[in-house]
Amino acid sequence: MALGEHVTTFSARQVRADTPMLRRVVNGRAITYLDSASSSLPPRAVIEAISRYYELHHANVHRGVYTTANEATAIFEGAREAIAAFINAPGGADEIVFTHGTTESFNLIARSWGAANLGAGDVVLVSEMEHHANIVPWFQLRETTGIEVRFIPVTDDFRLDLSNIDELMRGVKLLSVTGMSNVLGTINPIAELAGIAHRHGALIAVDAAQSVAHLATDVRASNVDFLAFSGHKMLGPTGIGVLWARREILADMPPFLGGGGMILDVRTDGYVPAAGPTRFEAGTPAIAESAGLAAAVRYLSALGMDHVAAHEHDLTIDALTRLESEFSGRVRIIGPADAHARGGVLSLDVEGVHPHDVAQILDQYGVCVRPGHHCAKPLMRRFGLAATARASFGPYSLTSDTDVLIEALGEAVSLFG
Amino acid sequence: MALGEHVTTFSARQVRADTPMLRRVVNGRAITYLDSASSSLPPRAVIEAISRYYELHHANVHRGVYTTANEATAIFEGAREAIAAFINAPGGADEIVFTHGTTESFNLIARSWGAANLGAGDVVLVSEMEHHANIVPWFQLRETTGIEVRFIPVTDDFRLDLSNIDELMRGVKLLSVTGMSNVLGTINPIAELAGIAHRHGALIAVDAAQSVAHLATDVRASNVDFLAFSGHKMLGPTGIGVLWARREILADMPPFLGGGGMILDVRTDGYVPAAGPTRFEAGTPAIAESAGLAAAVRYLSALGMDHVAAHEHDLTIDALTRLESEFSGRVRIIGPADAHARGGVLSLDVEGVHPHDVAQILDQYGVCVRPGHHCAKPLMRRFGLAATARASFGPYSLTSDTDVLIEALGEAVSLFG
Amino acid sequence: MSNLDDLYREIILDHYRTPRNRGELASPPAVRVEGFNPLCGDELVVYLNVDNGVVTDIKLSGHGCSISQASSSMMSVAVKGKAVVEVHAIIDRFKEMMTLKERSLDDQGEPIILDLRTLGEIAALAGVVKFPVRIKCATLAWNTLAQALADVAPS
Amino acid sequence: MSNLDDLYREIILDHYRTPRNRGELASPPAVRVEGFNPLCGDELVVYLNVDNGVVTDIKLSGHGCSISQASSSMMSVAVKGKAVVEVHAIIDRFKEMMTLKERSLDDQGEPIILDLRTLGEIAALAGVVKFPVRIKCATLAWNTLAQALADVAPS
Ligand SMILES: Cc1ncc(COP(=O)(O)O)c(C=O)c1O
Ligand SMILES: Cc1ncc(COP(=O)(O)O)c(C=O)c1O
Repeated sequence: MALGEHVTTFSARQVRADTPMLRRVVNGRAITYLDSASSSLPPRAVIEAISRYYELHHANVHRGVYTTANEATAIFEGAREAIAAFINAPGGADEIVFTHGTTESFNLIARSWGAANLGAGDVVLVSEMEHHANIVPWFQLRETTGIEVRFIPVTDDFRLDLSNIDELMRGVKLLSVTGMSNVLGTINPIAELAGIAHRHGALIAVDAAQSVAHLATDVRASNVDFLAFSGHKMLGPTGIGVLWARREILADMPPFLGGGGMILDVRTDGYVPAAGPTRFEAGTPAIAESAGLAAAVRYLSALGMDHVAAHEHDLTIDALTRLESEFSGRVRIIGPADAHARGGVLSLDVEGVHPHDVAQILDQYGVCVRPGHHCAKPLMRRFGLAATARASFGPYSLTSDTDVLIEALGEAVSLFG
Repeated sequence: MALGEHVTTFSARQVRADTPMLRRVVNGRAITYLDSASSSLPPRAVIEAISRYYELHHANVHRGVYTTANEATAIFEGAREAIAAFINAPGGADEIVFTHGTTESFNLIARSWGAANLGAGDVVLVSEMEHHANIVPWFQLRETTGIEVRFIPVTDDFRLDLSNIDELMRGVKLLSVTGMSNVLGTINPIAELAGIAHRHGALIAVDAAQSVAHLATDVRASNVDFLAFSGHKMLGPTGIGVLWARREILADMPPFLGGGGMILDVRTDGYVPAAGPTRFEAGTPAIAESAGLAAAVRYLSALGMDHVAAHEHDLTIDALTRLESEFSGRVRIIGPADAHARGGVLSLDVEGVHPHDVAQILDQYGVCVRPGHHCAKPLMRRFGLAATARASFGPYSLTSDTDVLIEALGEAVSLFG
Repeated sequence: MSNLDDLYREIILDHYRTPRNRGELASPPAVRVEGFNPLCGDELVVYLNVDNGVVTDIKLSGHGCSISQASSSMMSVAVKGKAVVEVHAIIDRFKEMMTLKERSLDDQGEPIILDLRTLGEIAALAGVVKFPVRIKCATLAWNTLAQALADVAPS
Repeated sequence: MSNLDDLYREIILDHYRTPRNRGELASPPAVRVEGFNPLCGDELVVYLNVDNGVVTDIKLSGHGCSISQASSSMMSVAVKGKAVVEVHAIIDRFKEMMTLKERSLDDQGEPIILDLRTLGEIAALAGVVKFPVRIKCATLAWNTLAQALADVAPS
C-alpha cells in the first residue's frame, strides 16, 4: 500500500502534533525519536487522562461505596473493556488481567499456569528470537519443576525455522513465541503457529509487546490462548501491562502473587482465592495507568491499527531502500531485507563502528536509537553479535526521521572511516 | 502538641490548596475526603512531575545512550536516592528496590528471601492486625516450604499482645509486622520489636504502607531489616512501591521475577542474574511513577513528617473526643480510645447501621469513608466484626472534615434510628 | 436527601430491622447454600425445602447491609409456599428490575414499563438501581436462591 | 560536532582501530580475569603476568565500543613493564580523572587541576567525563586490571 492511500483517514503529522515529546530539542536539534520498540511516546490524550484521573477521580478501587471510589472503579473496569475490545477477546473484560508489563505477564503464565500444569519432562517451546521476558521465566520454572525449555531456531534470513516443527513439537505443552521480534522486526505467523500448537495438543502464548502497537490484534481470529503486552510500548503509560487468556484457562489457574484484592477470604489458617481476573491482581492495581492505557487504546483505535501498520510498512520499505543505497553495504540490517512480514524495527550493524558509538554519534544529531543486546542475548549469539544499534518507528514517524538518521549515520561512518 | 505550634511551618490549608481532588463537588457538597488509609490524594506537584516526565523526558531506562534516555535514567535513579534519604537507608539508593506496591514487596520478600532461607518448621511471626499483603504471601510460601505462620494476638484494647513474646519467638526466622494498623490506627513499637527479633536471631520486616505517610521513618534508628510501602498511600502515584532491605541481605537474595533488566547474561541453557536492586526489577520499571513518587517524597519532606504526624495527631484527638460526646456510645471506635501511639485511622461501628449503609449515607454528604474488612479479615474475626466504616486523615485534613463527618453520621443514626 | 429516600424505603428498613424467616433447617433434607459478596463481606446462608415442586420452607442466616438483609427477607416471604416454576419467574422479574439501571428506554426508544405490581413489596428495591454498587447487595439473596434451586435433586 | 571531537580524539580512534597487546597468555601462570559491562554487553578478558612485583606481560581479548577498547589498549601500554605499586598509582589517577565529571572546583572553591601529563596518552580519555554513560566503558579495563592484580598470588 502506498502512503497516499491512508492520507485521508490517518495522518502521521497529526499524531506527531499530538505528541508532546516530539517538540523536544536535543543537542540543538529537533528530536528524531527512533526508539519506539523500547518505549513509545504517549500522545497528549494519554497524559491528560492520567492527570485528569488524579485531579478528579482518584480513589482506591473496589469495595468503595462513595462516589469517587465508584468513578475510579468504573475507569479501571472500563479500561478492561476497552482493552478486551481492542484485541477482540472472545470472553470480554473478564479475560483481561492487569499486570505491570509483558514481563510480569509471562511470569504469571509460568508461575500460575505453568507450575500447575507442567512437570518434569514437559516441554515449553520458545524461539531463538525471544526477548528475555519469554525465556527467563521458563528457566526459573525449570529450576522448580524440571521442564525442558526448547528453542525454535532462526534461519539465516531471520525467520523462524519451521522446517522441523513437528519434530520440535514433541512433548510440548506450551508454544510461547513473539508476535514480532524487537530486534529483527520479523513478524511471525501466529495463526499458523496456533494451528500447529493445537494440532499437537499444546497451548500457545504470544508475546505481543511489539506487535500490539504496530499491527491489528485479534485473538479470536488468530486463535491463540495467551497474549501478553505492555502499556508503554503502545503509546500508553509505564507501570501497566496486560495478560489476556481464554476464560476457561484463566478459570483453572491458581493465584500468582498473594495479598489484598485477590482473595475471597483469609483466616489465620488459610485463604480462599477470588474468581475472575482479580485473582491475579494482588494489591492496589495501577489505576491511573489503566486510565492512561484506555486512552492509548482509544487513540490507536481512532487512528486505525491497519493504517498504523500500513504507514510503518511504507516507512520501513523507504528506509531499507535508502540505507542500502546510501551506504552500499557499510550499514547492514540485522533482520529481513525484504519488507514482507516485517515491522519497522531496523537493527543496524555499521561496519567498523560499535553500536554504542553509533548511538553516541547519532545523539549529537538528536537521533534516538538504542544500542545493545535488546534483551535478546540468545538471538545476538545466534548471529555472532554483541549488540546492534536499533532504530524503530512509531505511528508518529515520518520519512524525514529517516533523512536525519541517514545524515547522522554518515557522520558515524566518516568519523570512524 | 496543639495545632497552633505547627502553624508557622506547616499549613494543612496550603496542602489542601495544593491538592486538586479536594476541589471536587460530590452530590452537591464539597468533597470531604476521609479515605487516605486506602489511598491518598496527590498534590499538584506529583501530578505535574508525571506529566512533565511524559512530555519532556520519556524513554526507557538503562542501556540508553541518547540524551532523553539518560534523562529518564537520571530521574529513575534519582528517585531511588530521594527515597533512600527519606527513610534514612544506611546503604543509600542501592538498597531501594522498586516494586509495584507493598503487596508486591511482601511477595518479593517471601519468594526470594523466604524461599531461599526458610524451610519446614521455620516460623514467620506476623500479627493478628496484619493486612492480607503481609499474610497471604506467607501462606503461599507455606504451601511450598512447610513453614509455620504464627500470629501475635491483639489485646482487647487493640495493641499487640507482647506479654508472651519470648515464647512466640521460638523458632521464628522472621518477624513481619505492620508499623501502623490500617484498621485500628495502632502504631506498633517497631524499634522495640526489632530488638526482640534480633535478640532471638530473627530478622524483622515492617509493613510501612500506613506509617510511612503519617510518621517520620528512619530505618537506621529503628534498626529493621526490611521495609515495604506503596506510592499511592504517601501522596504519590499508583503502580509503584518500594522494598527497602539492608544491603547485605539484598546481596544474598536470589532473583524474584525473571525477564529483561534483571540479568547479566542469558544463554539458551541458562541465565546469570544481575547485582544490585535491578536483580529484583524484571522488565521495564514504573518510570513515570518513580518521578511522581520522588515528587511526593520531596513534598512530604518539605512539609516535615513530624509536622504531618503532629497535625494528624491533633485531628485524631479532636475527632475521638467529639465522636464520643456527640453520639454517646452509639458510634464505637474499633481502635485505641486514647490517642497515645495511634494514628488518624478511625474505624467506626455505628450501632444498628451496617458499615455499607453508613458509607452510602455519608456519600450523600460528600463524605468519603470506606466500608469493609479493609483486607484484614483475621483482625475483623478477632473482634467479631464483618466490616467497619473507616474514616482516615491525611496532611490535607482539617477539623472541618470532622464537622461534616459528624453531621452525616447523625443522619445515619437517625435514619436507622 | 431525596436520593437516600429512594434507597431506604420504610418497608426496606422494616425488613432490615425485623428480618423474616431467620433460622436454619436441618440439612439434609434441606438444601443449604452459602452466598458471599466479597466486596462488602456480606454472607448469606439459604436453607430450602422443596417438596413436589413446591418451596415448602425457607430459612436464612448470615449478615449483611440493610439492602442485602431486606432483599433476602423479602425474597423469603415472596417464595415460601410457591411452586418452583413460579419462583423462577419471580427471580427473573427481580433480576430484570435490577438490570434496568439507568436505562429507561428500550431498543425501539419506547419507555420501559416494568410491571412492578407483580413483584409486590419487593418492588421497593427498585430504587437500588440508582446506586449501582448496591445492586450486588440486592441480588445476593436471589443468586443464592437460584443456586439452591439448582442443587435440589431432580424429583 | 565539537562535543564528539572531545570524545573521539584521534589517539582514541587509533587505539580502537589498532589495539595493542591483543591476545592471550597461558593461564596459569598468567592471571586471567573477565570484565563485563552488562549495560552495553562489552566483554574484556585481561591476562596478566606479574614477576617480582613487576607487570611483565599483559594481553587482552574481548570486544566492546571504541572507548572501552581504546581504554584497555592504552592501559596495557601504560602498565606493561611497570612495578605493581606504580600500576596502582596509575589506576588511582585514572579513576580520579573519571570522577571529575562536571566538577571543576574543589571543596575550597579552587579550580581542580589534574596533572594529566602524568597519565601520558591516557589523558586523551578525559573527554569521556562529559558523556556520563560512557564512563563505565572507559573504566571497565581498569576495574578488571585492579581485579587481576588482587588475584595475583602474594609473592
Ligand atoms: C497496612 C497495609 N499493608 C499493605 C497494604 C497493601 O498496599 P498495596 O495495596 O498498595 O499493595 C495496605 C493498603 O491497602 C495497608 O494498609
Ligand atoms: C518482544 C518483547 N517482549 C517483552 C518485552 C518486555 O516488556 P516490558 O519490559 O514492558 O515488560 C519487550 C520490551 O522490552 C519486548 O520488546
